Amino acid sequence: MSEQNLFEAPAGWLKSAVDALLSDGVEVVAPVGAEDGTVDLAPVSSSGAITLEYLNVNQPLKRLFFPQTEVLIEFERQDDGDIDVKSQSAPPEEEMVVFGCRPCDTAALDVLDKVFAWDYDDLRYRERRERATIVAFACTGPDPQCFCVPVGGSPHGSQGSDVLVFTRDDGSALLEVNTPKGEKLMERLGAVARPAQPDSGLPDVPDIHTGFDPEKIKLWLDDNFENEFWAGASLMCVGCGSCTYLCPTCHCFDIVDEGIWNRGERRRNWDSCSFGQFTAHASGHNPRPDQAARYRQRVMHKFKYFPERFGLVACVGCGRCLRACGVGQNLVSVLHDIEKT
Amino acid sequence: MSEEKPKKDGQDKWEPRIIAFLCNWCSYAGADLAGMSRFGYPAPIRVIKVPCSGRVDPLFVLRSFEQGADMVLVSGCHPGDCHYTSGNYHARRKLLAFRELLTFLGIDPRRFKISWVSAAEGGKWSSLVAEVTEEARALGPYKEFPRSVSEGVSDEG
Amino acid sequence: MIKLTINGNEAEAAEGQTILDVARELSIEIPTLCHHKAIPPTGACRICVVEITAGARPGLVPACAYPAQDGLEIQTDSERVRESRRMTLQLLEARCPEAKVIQEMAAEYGALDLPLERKDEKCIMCGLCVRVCKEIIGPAATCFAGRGPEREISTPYKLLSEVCIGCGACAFVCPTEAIDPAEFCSIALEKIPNEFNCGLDSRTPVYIPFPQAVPNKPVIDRENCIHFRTGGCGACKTVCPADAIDYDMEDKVVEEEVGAIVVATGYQLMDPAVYEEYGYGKYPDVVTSMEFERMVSASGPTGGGLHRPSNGELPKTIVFLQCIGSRQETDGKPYCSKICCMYTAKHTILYKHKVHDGQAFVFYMDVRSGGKNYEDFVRRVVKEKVATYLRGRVSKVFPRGGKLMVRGADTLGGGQVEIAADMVVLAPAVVPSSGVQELAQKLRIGYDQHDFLLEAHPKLRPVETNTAGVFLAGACHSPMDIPESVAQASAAASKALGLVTHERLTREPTIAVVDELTCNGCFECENVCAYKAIERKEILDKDGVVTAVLAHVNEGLCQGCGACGVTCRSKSLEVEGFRDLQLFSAISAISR
Amino acid sequence: MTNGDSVRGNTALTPLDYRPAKMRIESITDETSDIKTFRLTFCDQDQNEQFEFRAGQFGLYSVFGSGEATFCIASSPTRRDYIECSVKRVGRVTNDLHECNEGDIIGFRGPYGNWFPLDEMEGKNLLFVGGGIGLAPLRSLIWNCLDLRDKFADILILYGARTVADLVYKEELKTWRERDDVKTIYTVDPGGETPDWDGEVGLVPVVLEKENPSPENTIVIACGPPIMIKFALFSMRKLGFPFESVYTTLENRMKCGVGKCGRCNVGNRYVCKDGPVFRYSDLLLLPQEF
Amino acid sequence: MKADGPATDALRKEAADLLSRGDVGVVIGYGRQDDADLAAPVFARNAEDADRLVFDDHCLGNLAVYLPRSEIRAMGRAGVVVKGCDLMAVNVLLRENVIKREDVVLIGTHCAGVGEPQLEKCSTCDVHSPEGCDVVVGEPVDQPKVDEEQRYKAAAEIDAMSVEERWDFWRSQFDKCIRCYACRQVCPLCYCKRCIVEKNIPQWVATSAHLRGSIAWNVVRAFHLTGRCVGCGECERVCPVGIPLGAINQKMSRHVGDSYGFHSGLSADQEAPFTVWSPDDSDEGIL
Repeated sequence: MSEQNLFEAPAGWLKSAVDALLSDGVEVVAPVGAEDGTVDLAPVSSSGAITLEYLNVNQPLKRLFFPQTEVLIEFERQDDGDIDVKSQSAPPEEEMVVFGCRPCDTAALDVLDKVFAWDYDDLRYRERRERATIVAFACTGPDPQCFCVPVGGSPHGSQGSDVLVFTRDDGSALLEVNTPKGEKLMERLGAVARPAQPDSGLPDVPDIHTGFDPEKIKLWLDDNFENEFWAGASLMCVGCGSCTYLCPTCHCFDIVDEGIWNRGERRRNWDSCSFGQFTAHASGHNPRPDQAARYRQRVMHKFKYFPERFGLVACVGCGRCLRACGVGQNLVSVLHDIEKT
Repeated sequence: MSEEKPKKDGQDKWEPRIIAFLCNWCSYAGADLAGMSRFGYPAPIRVIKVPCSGRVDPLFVLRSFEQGADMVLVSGCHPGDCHYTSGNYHARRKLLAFRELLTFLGIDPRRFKISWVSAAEGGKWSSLVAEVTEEARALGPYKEFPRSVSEGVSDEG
Repeated sequence: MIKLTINGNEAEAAEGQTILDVARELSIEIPTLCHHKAIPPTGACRICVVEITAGARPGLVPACAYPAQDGLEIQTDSERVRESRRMTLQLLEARCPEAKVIQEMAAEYGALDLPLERKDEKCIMCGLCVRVCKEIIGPAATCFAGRGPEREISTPYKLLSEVCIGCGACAFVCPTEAIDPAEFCSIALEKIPNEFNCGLDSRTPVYIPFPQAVPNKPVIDRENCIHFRTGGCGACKTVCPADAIDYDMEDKVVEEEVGAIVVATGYQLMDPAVYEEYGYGKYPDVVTSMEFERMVSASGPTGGGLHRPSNGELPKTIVFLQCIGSRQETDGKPYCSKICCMYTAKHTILYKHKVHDGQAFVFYMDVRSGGKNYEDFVRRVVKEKVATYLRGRVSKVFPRGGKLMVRGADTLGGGQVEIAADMVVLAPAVVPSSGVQELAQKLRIGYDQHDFLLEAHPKLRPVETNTAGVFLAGACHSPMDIPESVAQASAAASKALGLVTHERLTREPTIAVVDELTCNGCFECENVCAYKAIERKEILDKDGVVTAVLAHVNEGLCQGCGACGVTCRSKSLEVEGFRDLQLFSAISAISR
Repeated sequence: MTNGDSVRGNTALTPLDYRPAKMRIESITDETSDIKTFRLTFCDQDQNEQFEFRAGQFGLYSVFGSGEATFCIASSPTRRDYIECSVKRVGRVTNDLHECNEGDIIGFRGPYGNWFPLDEMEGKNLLFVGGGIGLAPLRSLIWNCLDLRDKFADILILYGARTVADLVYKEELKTWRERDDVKTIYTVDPGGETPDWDGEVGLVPVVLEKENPSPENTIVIACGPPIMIKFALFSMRKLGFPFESVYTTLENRMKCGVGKCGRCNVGNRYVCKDGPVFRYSDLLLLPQEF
Repeated sequence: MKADGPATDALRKEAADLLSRGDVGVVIGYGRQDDADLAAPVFARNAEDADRLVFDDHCLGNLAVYLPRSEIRAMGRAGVVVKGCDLMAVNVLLRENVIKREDVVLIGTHCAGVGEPQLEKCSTCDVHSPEGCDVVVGEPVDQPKVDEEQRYKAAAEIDAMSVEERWDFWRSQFDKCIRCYACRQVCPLCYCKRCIVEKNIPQWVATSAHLRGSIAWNVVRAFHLTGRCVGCGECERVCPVGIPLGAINQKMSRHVGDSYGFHSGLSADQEAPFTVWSPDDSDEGIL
């Protein structure tokens, strides 16, 4: 990390940066608005498509590296009975720069990095991560559902991002470089951003009101695998996968084969521990037979098992699970309830 | 499968793939009769026999498209003639509603045919197949529909 | 126990039995006229006299009234007895030459040369009618009136009887058919048309439906029965020696669990009155083939006598019209009724037997005589000029001068023909019995557009239906003649036996099965199933508490159409042989 | 090498692209009405030579077009020319595997997971307790031990199934019984015997208690249906076996086999990584979610 | 409608009575959580819990979805708060033998419409006052005449497009689908023990979230609800990616309405349109 890690960029810098990168043949992914008002990260072919009006992108950052569905291998049965098996080709060679994700989502990459590279190194995930430089935008207006701070993050958290951008009201921005990848990007964007004065202060961190203590929660979880609490807390949960699919750290997946008579592909698809069939054996036995067990697994995994195994809480407080839940299931209330017990 | 690929016998004309579900008692017998009576009909039709048109699940239609069908035909006994007394009446309600749904979703209803062909209607079968095959040829390959194995295209969603 | 001898045969009799009773037990016939078992004997007619030769004072005694006594020796047919009867009969013959029974008896006893002047009555004044009415039925509507030669049976003051209930018991017991309550009963007594004889004659309210009925037992027609109408009468009960009449019996719905059902509902004839041109229903001498059949039947309403219904004369010219409603695409039945050609040929022969010098004509479209020896039969009719066959249709039948003019085309002979007929016989189309549609729906078997029941397969399963265990026999399936019906019935019977004589049923393997792990128990399959093969199965826990009610397929009923599986959203019902996986694979394979 | 790499590489960061090695079905043995044993060899000769695994490890076998399924390797690591797996027909992949013929090509990823503690077992008495198709992982270990017979003290194999027809590896059961250096007890559940059955009749735990083996210097390896394991452990406690010397295997559903898909987790353990072999005393510390 | 209005008071009293009498083991109702827009379900087990119940225009969800759940059944007889629209779903559950009438106590609420702004479905609601409940709380509201065109507006807009336009429209919608099955899970009528997508022998519906899989899923979902959907609109409301599922349901409801005169949910003893037939059904479009 070089001394100089702060850069100053004038209003309109994003447009210039994106155009510059695009003209270099770099794939640019940035927030794009849809008709229904949602904003999501998507590859852009010009800076014009980019929007900056959002609290957070609707779908989590993880899908750029761990797509919802991807081909792992392709196979074709030959006339002689042999089977031709091919790995699905690696992601494109060219770089990718991701603009506009929030610090909570980048923090979630730490969780994913751990899982996809412990013991066995998931090639596809790693290749996608390697080609991407992540330019996160610091959060200015968290909403009541946001709770990154109690889980160790911050609206200004730099965890997981190569460059963190603090946008000022006038459109100019302060860019904080956190990694060598970020440095490389800034070199490339020399024309867009210049080194900032050492006294350029960072903006104030906005308040996050929600508070709880993951340590205390873990202590309770340690002792309460069996507790009536779970049945009560999970009653309203209808067992859909929207919280897990929108969660930036959830990473469960399924592997399925699809195809026609002689050809097919093996795919990796997101899966969810909320689904009733997730752990069901072919015999009919299901280690997690009810929604209570499944909801418990979700909380336990994020706040107990994952910290025990990998040393960090598998929740970044993005609040998507609260916002997306169709029946009003609220993880933070549940955690509050746990803390109060 | 690429529809444009030349056929193995060297014939380079594209032919539609039409999957037909025929009830055992009427339409299949009708097709049989067409054969026995030496009525010719175009080759692209591929027949799957089912006990009754009432056995045809809309899933079959969907799956056929996924597997590469350019047209799907379901054929059963004429109303009132069902071997199982009412299977074709059930089929009629379900399949017409299903077609309504497909149409609403922009899946070209011309690619999903329903017909009644009795065991005695070898001639009707023959002319029906000729007619729908001609239509399928005119419609061309159903490229829009996402097939089970895409031709080299990754379809990450 | 009383011991006696009749005509040298030793016999035993119970206390209270008469000589007549004992003789009848020994099958020794003693003629009687005024005796009826329901009414205490009076010995009025003196026909039943027998001779006591020993054991009591010898002499002639009425067998119907004389009690059996120990040691009696009796001759029932001695010269003395016969002489006595002959004399009695001469007297009766003189009085009642009209009574058939007297005529017959008198002939048997040589009592026909009369020294006396004949009267022309029927009544022998035995008084059975009076006694039955008074002693058994009760109203005493009739009585003896007058004295001496003026004596007669009559209602009081010869008025219409207010007390007569019209039961007809008097007529029933009358040995000479001399009394008819319709003549004096104040209640209008309508004749009940005899259905079996196409209404050509009448029957009593208690009757045996038709000769050779199975079981050959009488039934009571409640609607017409006097007992059920008035509460009175009860004559049949009184007279029935087996005490078989029970007015309190109710119709019962009998439920039987059966392994097989054979449908043999037969056929009926289409009503030819819809074709006005033939004048059926308008001109009495236009009859249907069925009516003709009854007329010429020895057991029929006319005892085999063929008469014109209009005037009772012998029909000297008769015209048979074929295909009345059959093979008529537009206003009838498109099919051939199959049996008419043959029975009409038969009818012409029967006609010739009855009317030797008669002339028969047959209007036909084609003669269809497929069947063993059938063609020979028709040939014979034509060759031997039993009937004149005219190929063509009849356009009109109309009366002229006491005859029926039959105007039709003779397409072979050319031109129009007009025949002055005494009688016209129509061969209406064979149609299924009415109500067969309901029955078919109840049995869940198919029927065609003419309501003939559908076989499971026209070639391979001709007597089976789509519903397992239901078989067809006879004309309910299609018009067919007797040999064919018998063949089909035999086939149906053996199919049914094949089904019920095995401990296990054999069925097509392609039936639906339920996956109980995933069945939701919504029972939409139940509604869809045309065969009611979906049953509700209760799933019990170990304490016997019902935890779920799931679909279950009755393997004997399921025909494997698969409609249930399509209706099942959780795909918990699949038809073996056409399982989802099989069709899924078929779609993949066929898409190569 | 296959994705699982060798046992030695198990702790290294091994690249993973989920591509299975192709294996040819050499032979198929019908074990019961719904269990078949497949003998497989790598299509690539190099892989055949390099492939190593240890008893207890598993692999992901795939029928192309149908998917992957997890089974233990049922053959012994000491038999190096092939691997075997025994498969019960329960779901989509196993169904399609049962439809395969000799000569067909299937996929294999592995070996994955941990293994039975052969080092710890050296010099000890071994008690194998198996039920039903649970004999498959034991079979790998049993042959492994028998091939290295000198290293172990007494060996007792207690194996049971519901009925005689449900016993797997019938030929091998015979071979083991005929050996002098192994004691075998075979049993079927009451009612499951045939007229010519000469083994025991009774549930495995009952037969175990009747046999009353000494816990002294003994390692127990128990594999079978959960209900059998539960009662067998209960019996072992009665007989005085410490849970530290009892090993069993877990068979949670898994998709990746390499600690990522999140399906086999029991508490903070991954059955695919920390298992499938578990010391029973350790298992008791985990949430009872398997 | 205010949370502390008369409906809430009556509801609490009714629920407390039912619970304290032991008539029910649970009352499923709505409760407020902080100041969230959505009133989340409350499962009141005793009279004290009943005070957490509210009824106001935040009560969007259809609580009938909980009735088939084994956890709820295990609590015994269940009281459930139903708006008119929710009651229609209960009727279908009764018809399909999922629940028994004697196992539920239906606490109806007069409802003039919910949501801020009011949900689209409320403008075409025929059942502001539910009929056939065990008790109905709240102030009766006028039942305005429903504009029939309005009823099927969403579907009609799409119907007006050409086939190609519709295809483009739906393709872009289904492309968004993440296969979270929130639409299924929140649907009171999607109670299958095993959903068709979870059946893998054979796998009719690809589980992958690619266009093909998502078309199959959405087609099958819509078809399985044809003739059953009561138009509660929950599927569309909870869809995290905003697919207009209601329009599809509307279209199919209109189809069975127009073709067979069938309107789902009006009573518990209707015959589902796909389980019956008439020889007079239309043959239109059949060759």
